[in-house]
Amino acid sequence: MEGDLIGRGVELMLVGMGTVFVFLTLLVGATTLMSGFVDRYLPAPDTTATQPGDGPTAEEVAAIAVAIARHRNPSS
Amino acid sequence: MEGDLIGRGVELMLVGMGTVFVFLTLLVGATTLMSGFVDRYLPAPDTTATQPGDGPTAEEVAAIAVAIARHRNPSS
Amino acid sequence: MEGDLIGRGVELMLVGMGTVFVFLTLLVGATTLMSGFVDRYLPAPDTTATQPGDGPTAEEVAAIAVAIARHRNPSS
Amino acid sequence: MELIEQIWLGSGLYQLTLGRFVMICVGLGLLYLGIVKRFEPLLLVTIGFGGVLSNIPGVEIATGDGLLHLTYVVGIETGVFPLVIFMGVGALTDFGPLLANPRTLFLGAAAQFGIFATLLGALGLTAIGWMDFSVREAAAIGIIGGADGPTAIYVAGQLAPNLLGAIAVAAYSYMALVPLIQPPIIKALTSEKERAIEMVQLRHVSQAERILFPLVLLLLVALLLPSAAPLVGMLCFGNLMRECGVVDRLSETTQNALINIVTIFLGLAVGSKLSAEQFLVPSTLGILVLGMVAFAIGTASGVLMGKLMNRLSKNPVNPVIGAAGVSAVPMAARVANTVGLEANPHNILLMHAMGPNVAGVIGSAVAAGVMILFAG
Amino acid sequence: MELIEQIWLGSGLYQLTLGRFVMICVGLGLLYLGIVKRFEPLLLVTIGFGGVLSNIPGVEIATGDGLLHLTYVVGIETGVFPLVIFMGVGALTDFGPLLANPRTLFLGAAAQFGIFATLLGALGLTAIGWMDFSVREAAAIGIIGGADGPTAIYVAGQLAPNLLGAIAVAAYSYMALVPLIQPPIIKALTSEKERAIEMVQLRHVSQAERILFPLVLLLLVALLLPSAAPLVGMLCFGNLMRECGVVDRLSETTQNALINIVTIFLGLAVGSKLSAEQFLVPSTLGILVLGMVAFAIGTASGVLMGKLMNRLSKNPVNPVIGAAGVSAVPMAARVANTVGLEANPHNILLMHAMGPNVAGVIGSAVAAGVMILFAG
Amino acid sequence: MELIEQIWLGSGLYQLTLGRFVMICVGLGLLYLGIVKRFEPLLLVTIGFGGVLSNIPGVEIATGDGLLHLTYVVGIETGVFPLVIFMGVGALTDFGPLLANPRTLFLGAAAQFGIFATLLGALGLTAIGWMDFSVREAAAIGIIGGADGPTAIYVAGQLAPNLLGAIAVAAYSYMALVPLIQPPIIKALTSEKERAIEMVQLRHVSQAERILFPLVLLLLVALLLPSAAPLVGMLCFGNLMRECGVVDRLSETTQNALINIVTIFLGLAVGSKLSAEQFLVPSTLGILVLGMVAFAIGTASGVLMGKLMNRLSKNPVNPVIGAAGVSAVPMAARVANTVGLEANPHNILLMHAMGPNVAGVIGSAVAAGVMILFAG
Ligand code: NA
Ligand code: NA
Ligand code: NA
Repeated sequence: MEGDLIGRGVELMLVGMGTVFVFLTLLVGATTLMSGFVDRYLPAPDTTATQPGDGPTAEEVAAIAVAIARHRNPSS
Repeated sequence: MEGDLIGRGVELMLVGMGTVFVFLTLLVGATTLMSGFVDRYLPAPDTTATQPGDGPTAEEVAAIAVAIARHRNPSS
Repeated sequence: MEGDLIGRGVELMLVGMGTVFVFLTLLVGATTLMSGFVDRYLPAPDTTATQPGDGPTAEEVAAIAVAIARHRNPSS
Repeated sequence: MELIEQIWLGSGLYQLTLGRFVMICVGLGLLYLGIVKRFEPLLLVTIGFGGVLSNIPGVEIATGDGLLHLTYVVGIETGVFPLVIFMGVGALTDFGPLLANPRTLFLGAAAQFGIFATLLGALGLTAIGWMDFSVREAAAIGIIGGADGPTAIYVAGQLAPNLLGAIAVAAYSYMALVPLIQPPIIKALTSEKERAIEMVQLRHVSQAERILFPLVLLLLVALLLPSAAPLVGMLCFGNLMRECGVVDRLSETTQNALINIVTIFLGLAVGSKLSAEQFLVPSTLGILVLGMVAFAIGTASGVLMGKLMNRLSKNPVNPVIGAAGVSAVPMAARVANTVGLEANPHNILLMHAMGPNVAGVIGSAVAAGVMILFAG
Repeated sequence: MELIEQIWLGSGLYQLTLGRFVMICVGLGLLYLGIVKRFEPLLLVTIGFGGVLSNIPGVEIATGDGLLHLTYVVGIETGVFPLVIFMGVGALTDFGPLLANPRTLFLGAAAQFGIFATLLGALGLTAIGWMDFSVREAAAIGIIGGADGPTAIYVAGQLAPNLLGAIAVAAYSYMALVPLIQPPIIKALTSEKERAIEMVQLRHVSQAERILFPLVLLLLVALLLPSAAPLVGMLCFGNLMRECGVVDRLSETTQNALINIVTIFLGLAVGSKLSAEQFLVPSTLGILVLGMVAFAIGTASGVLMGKLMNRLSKNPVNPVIGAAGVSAVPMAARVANTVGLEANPHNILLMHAMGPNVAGVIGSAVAAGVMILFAG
Repeated sequence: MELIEQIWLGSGLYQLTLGRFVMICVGLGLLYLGIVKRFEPLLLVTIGFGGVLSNIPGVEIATGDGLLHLTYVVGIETGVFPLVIFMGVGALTDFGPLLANPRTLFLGAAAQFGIFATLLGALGLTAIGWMDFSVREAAAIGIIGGADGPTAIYVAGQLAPNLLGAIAVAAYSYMALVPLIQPPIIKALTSEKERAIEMVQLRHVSQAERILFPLVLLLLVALLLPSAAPLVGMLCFGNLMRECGVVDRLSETTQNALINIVTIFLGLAVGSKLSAEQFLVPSTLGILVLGMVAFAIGTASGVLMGKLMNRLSKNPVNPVIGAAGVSAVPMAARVANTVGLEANPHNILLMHAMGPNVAGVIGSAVAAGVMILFAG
């Protein structure tokens, strides 16, 4: 009974630690692949996602803000 | 049966769209009446509600803040 | 019956008000004792708790922030 | 057509009752007081709007699966909302003036007499047959005299949920009316000379005292009156976060996003108790009258205790600050300051009045504990 | 070893089905649209991620005691999340342009024709046997044409929870696609000369009007169409907090922390309805097609009403602003502005288009009330 | 009088037991550690105060309808609070250093050995009869070695709610003690020369990598270990909101108001498990000892893996950064930096140590998934 418990513990330790290592090893691989993919196909320095796409540009936002401000307070 | 479903749909469309129009027409009327009422009886340029009533004035708030600050740190 | 209700009310009033007074009197005493204790044993002007203990100093935080900023944007 | 009849039968015009119409007007009246008169707007605007919503006929809002009823069940029946608000009050409260002069706690104690006198009054009205309040209900009504919204809502939610709407409305309305109610009472009970008394500057309070005070208060409540521990405990927790200096991000969120979110839903949930069926009953009138009496008695007993302390103390005590003992933070302290300035233009009583003012918060939480212990 | 077999049997690789794989790709596709294409990112990122999580095999996330299922039960089945979002929308909405020109409400009314035409279309597809929608489901699908996310989610949660995922995805996707869908329709129905029409500057709107408008709107709903009162009521409450000027701290929290927190959990909860079993069914395709039709019809009827108003009115009305009546705030108003600028570089229609734009929000909430009354 | 007897019978003085007294002192001790010693104050202050509240005799706070018990049921039994905190951790975490050098994930993996060794230790203590832990309980205790508060609370809530208080207290206490526990272990296992090793500057990481990483991680978990998906999924969701750049308002609220609110109630709810009945049992002592052992073994195995990597890698690896693999973000990375500086004043290891540090968060979430799969 006690031996069983220890045995179960050892088994859990080995399989558990093994799973953690296998998982993180695969994650190292996947991350490296992903970085390589990005480096090759999405090389632009951060512009892919930080350039405004369909959203309004800063100028548009400013123009809208001014228009709204004028509307709310036409004397200004 | 199919005719019934279409009939029900047509009926819902007509009554529903009618309700939306009647409601928003009444809202146009109510809003116009309200604006006329405000224009006649509450004409002050925004002062009715933005003037401090029973609340503390800015000076009072400042005085209180100074008093509290002095109390917490009498050396200043 | 009515007399009972009034009697119960008077009793509640006396005991309730008494409890409030006893409690707040004890709180006056406890607070005074606590202030005396602080005055005697923890006299440092606010430094006991406002001085950084095990946490990072402002310089450490600044250094860390700079290191992170450099890492994220090495051209700067 | 059948559908048009359905619209008509479902419309508010068809289903409106006089009671609901009256209560919608009451709700609009509370909005008027909050927005135009600026009486306790954070609560009167949210309660008032909730009251209007709750009386719209033909739709579940304050009943069944309606949002306001769900909010009431989740937030008020459980006591969660008033307790979280009390935590926020703790995070917003500076106990420094009280710590500099702990004897102002006596003023906070005396002002609670309004609570117990009103309890007696409510039972008296029942005894003479004008009203029909149980002891639990009378206790919940009395708490209006504590001039502390979350405490009143918490106690009413525990002892008399059916009266919660009227009690909350009365509590917040009278808290808002403090600048009108208190000055005549103060002036009737004091002489010009007393009101002109200047008090000695408060001593500096160290951070260690500020940190230890909520713990001392909590331990005293734990030992003597555990039934007050939920309320007082949350107050102390909020205050400890504020003063301990190591969890500023929690304290900041408690003072802003958290208390604001809970205030919105607390107000709407209280508004859900302004339905015609629950509010338009004779007891509401009794509650409004008794609440006013509670405020007046609380103010008077605070002032009288101030006069007594002025006689017994070696340092002068301006009795005007006793009126701040009803709590209604910080309105009552500001009123005391104004009344003091009228009598003596050099007399800045504000910080002196903040002591009894926050003592009143503790006092009414203790009184709430007494009520829950005896009547609960 | 037994444990290794347990890992393998518990793994996603072993349990993955084609349907779940497809839905994970759909979720990633929504993330792509939200992040790279910037289509309604606040909702598509949260819904898309929720969709990915919900289709992970072998773990309770969108079912049982999983976080996303709990969130769905607490927030969407009860209607709490869309109603709170609507309160936030009210706190973020400036009704000024509508108040300056209330007749733009007619444009907001006309654009709701898309809703009812789609309802008819859904029933028609059922009648010819291509789909199998009940009246309740058809009503919920029609609301996609309202171009208003929280309204669509609220109605779908009430009338057709099984279709909620597809309806929400369609509503937000088409709202995001407004810049692609609307211009060709507008141009097909108007001449260059009409699109170039300049409108007279909007008058100034006082604060009293701004404060009274949500109350007028609420009372009208209460009298005529109480079934729309939960949605419209929360919109009005948010807007009243915004405009009344005395509860700025509540309004500020509503516009920021509160609406952001609820948006995160609303998105995840909607994502929990993107499970393969519920989403990969023939009706989803029907919903996506019908939703697109609803948008197109709504846009067209708004524009046609604009043309009519231009003929009947003494002040010129640029029919392009009618397209903004579908709501999709503020995207549709911005599209109208862009189309107007193309025809006439001096033509700033933005504020004129904001009137029908916010009118469309009210219009679709009213249409939602009609649907709930008739089909609920 | 009867009422005075009622006060006395209801008082804490009358009802206090030795156990409750001891636990109130423990709660005050945690407050002392948090406030004066500044050990993990966000959690120790809230847990400590909750512990004091929970042991007040004669009132329902941590039981029945009390606020802390309700909070526990709603937030911890469901797993909602730790998962939301993990989302906030994701929104606060910069995976850049890990992406710049993914092999540091091996260090994060090695440090999890503390978890499994402790599991074995707990079962060993049971085998020799000193303790009586089931496999589920042993698994929950082992997670303390993950040095990650929300992960430990999540796992304990799932596998061993009766031990939750002791496990949470141990986890946060030892995380706070990292600056005392780790340096001697690091120095015992490394030579001065090894600790002086300088590492090559980390490369720049693009935004596309930062956006794709949480998705890659989530998909890998989905395919291989779905039982870790709730924890890892929320971490990835928070991180995606942070990095995607299109939902900054959601990310900002997650990093502030949301995580702060949940931290307050998480702390109070954990505190509700510090009642004398549940905490003052022999197993608590075992948990405290085993947790300390878990930390030490985790630190040692991280350092040893660092030494191995230094031998096998062409770029030099300072083994000191292996100690950061236990997580305890960012304390453990800061400790590694300090130890490195002692050996070589030009050696800034901080960013290099952040890689294993955040890898440790992923590693212990994966280990948690393993535990839930096998023991759950
Ligand atoms: Na009071
Ligand atoms: Na609309
Ligand atoms: Na870890």
